[in-house]
Amino acid sequence: MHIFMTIQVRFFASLREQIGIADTQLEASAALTVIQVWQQTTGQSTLPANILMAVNMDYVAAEQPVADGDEVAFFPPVTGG
Amino acid sequence: MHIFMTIQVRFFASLREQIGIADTQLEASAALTVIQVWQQTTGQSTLPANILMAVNMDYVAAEQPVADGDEVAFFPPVTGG
Amino acid sequence: MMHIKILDQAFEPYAQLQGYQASLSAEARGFGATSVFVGTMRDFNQGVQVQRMVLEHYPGMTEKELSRIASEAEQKWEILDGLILHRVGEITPPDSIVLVAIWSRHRLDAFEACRYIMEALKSRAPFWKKEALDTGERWLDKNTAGYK
Amino acid sequence: MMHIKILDQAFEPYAQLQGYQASLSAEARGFGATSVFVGTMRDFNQGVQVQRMVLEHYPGMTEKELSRIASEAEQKWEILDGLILHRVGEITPPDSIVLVAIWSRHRLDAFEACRYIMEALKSRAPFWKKEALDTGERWLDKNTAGYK
Repeated sequence: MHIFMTIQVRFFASLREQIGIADTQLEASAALTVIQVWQQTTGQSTLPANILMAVNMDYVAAEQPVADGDEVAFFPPVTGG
Repeated sequence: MHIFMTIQVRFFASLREQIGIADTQLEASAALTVIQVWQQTTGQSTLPANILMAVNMDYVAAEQPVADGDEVAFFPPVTGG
Repeated sequence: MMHIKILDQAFEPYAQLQGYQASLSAEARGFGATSVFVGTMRDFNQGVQVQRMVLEHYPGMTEKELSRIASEAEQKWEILDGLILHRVGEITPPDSIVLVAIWSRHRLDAFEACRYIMEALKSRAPFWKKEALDTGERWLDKNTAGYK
Repeated sequence: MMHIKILDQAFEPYAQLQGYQASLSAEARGFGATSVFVGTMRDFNQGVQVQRMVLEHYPGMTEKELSRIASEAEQKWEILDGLILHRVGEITPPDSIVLVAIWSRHRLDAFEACRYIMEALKSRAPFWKKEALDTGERWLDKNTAGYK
């Protein structure tokens, strides 16, 4: 069976500067979780401590599966207010 | 020995209306406590439940002694704010 | 440093805040957090329509007790400046009754001091409300608790 | 019913409050208690002088997360209306960064909902601050806790 997905991936703030990417698209031929999106986009096997993750603008855990068309975001602890 | 004191006595809000006195002076020839000021001013032997008392604009208990020139006030629970 | 004022005329709370903040000392201008509470007269209370009310107070003791409450707050929290305003006399809805504002460096101090002052004011500052209803007048008998 | 707005221009918090309160619905005009928090940019943070900062956010998620926080507050407390404003972009001291205001019938709801929203905003809403110092730039790494 051939699964084909396009995932929009976004990085914010200090993480965006460290990774050197603001937005990118990831194409995948198998089911993925958020941490796998991280690994395939950044080439890094582990997530930084305290990193936050969202799928379609809802906070999720690293093991959350993603679906075709999803927007996945990675960012450092928030500092608004 | 002859002690002679003049005490200013004040009543506020619903208590002022019930007692029918706003301000009065009490002259005394012996040491007094706040509850004795109440008794001599109102003719009532007991204090109403929840009544508040102040001497010189500081909250006090009923057994607090008063001195010549003091201002003693009686009032119901406060309802400001 | 807190400013306490008893007012016998209506006041617009947000205009007061803007004006007061503009007059803060150089040191107080280091604030990062402001917590404000405004109490407003409602035309409905405890199930009935209220036309107006008279706010009686004990002149002299009101200011003394509010200063004591302000000092307690300044001992408990780091406060740069504060403003306490309270109406007296005849009041109609929707007049503002009370305003408490605290300027601090950090939000924990501002939030807690503002609430502390409001709760202490409600239970200790000598003010009394007499409401005018369709059916006559009534003194409010006590304030409700503000902490759970 | 709460109004949430992300602003890329400076705002005067007390003028905003005055204007917003004037526009409240007939039902919301039954408020007796208003609790307000204003967060302001200081020119000094963590021991050093700060010239200005850039507030980055995640457009879309910011509004979504703030709406979720507002709904949580509306489930926990009785709220008549609320206003949440937050600056983004380049900011200089002493600009206002954030405003949260809650209108309720009673003060417990107003106080607790306002503080809840501020704490949740600080820990969950996707905003990030990058400060410009004399010596260069730095990202703030985390917000401090607001409850003891």
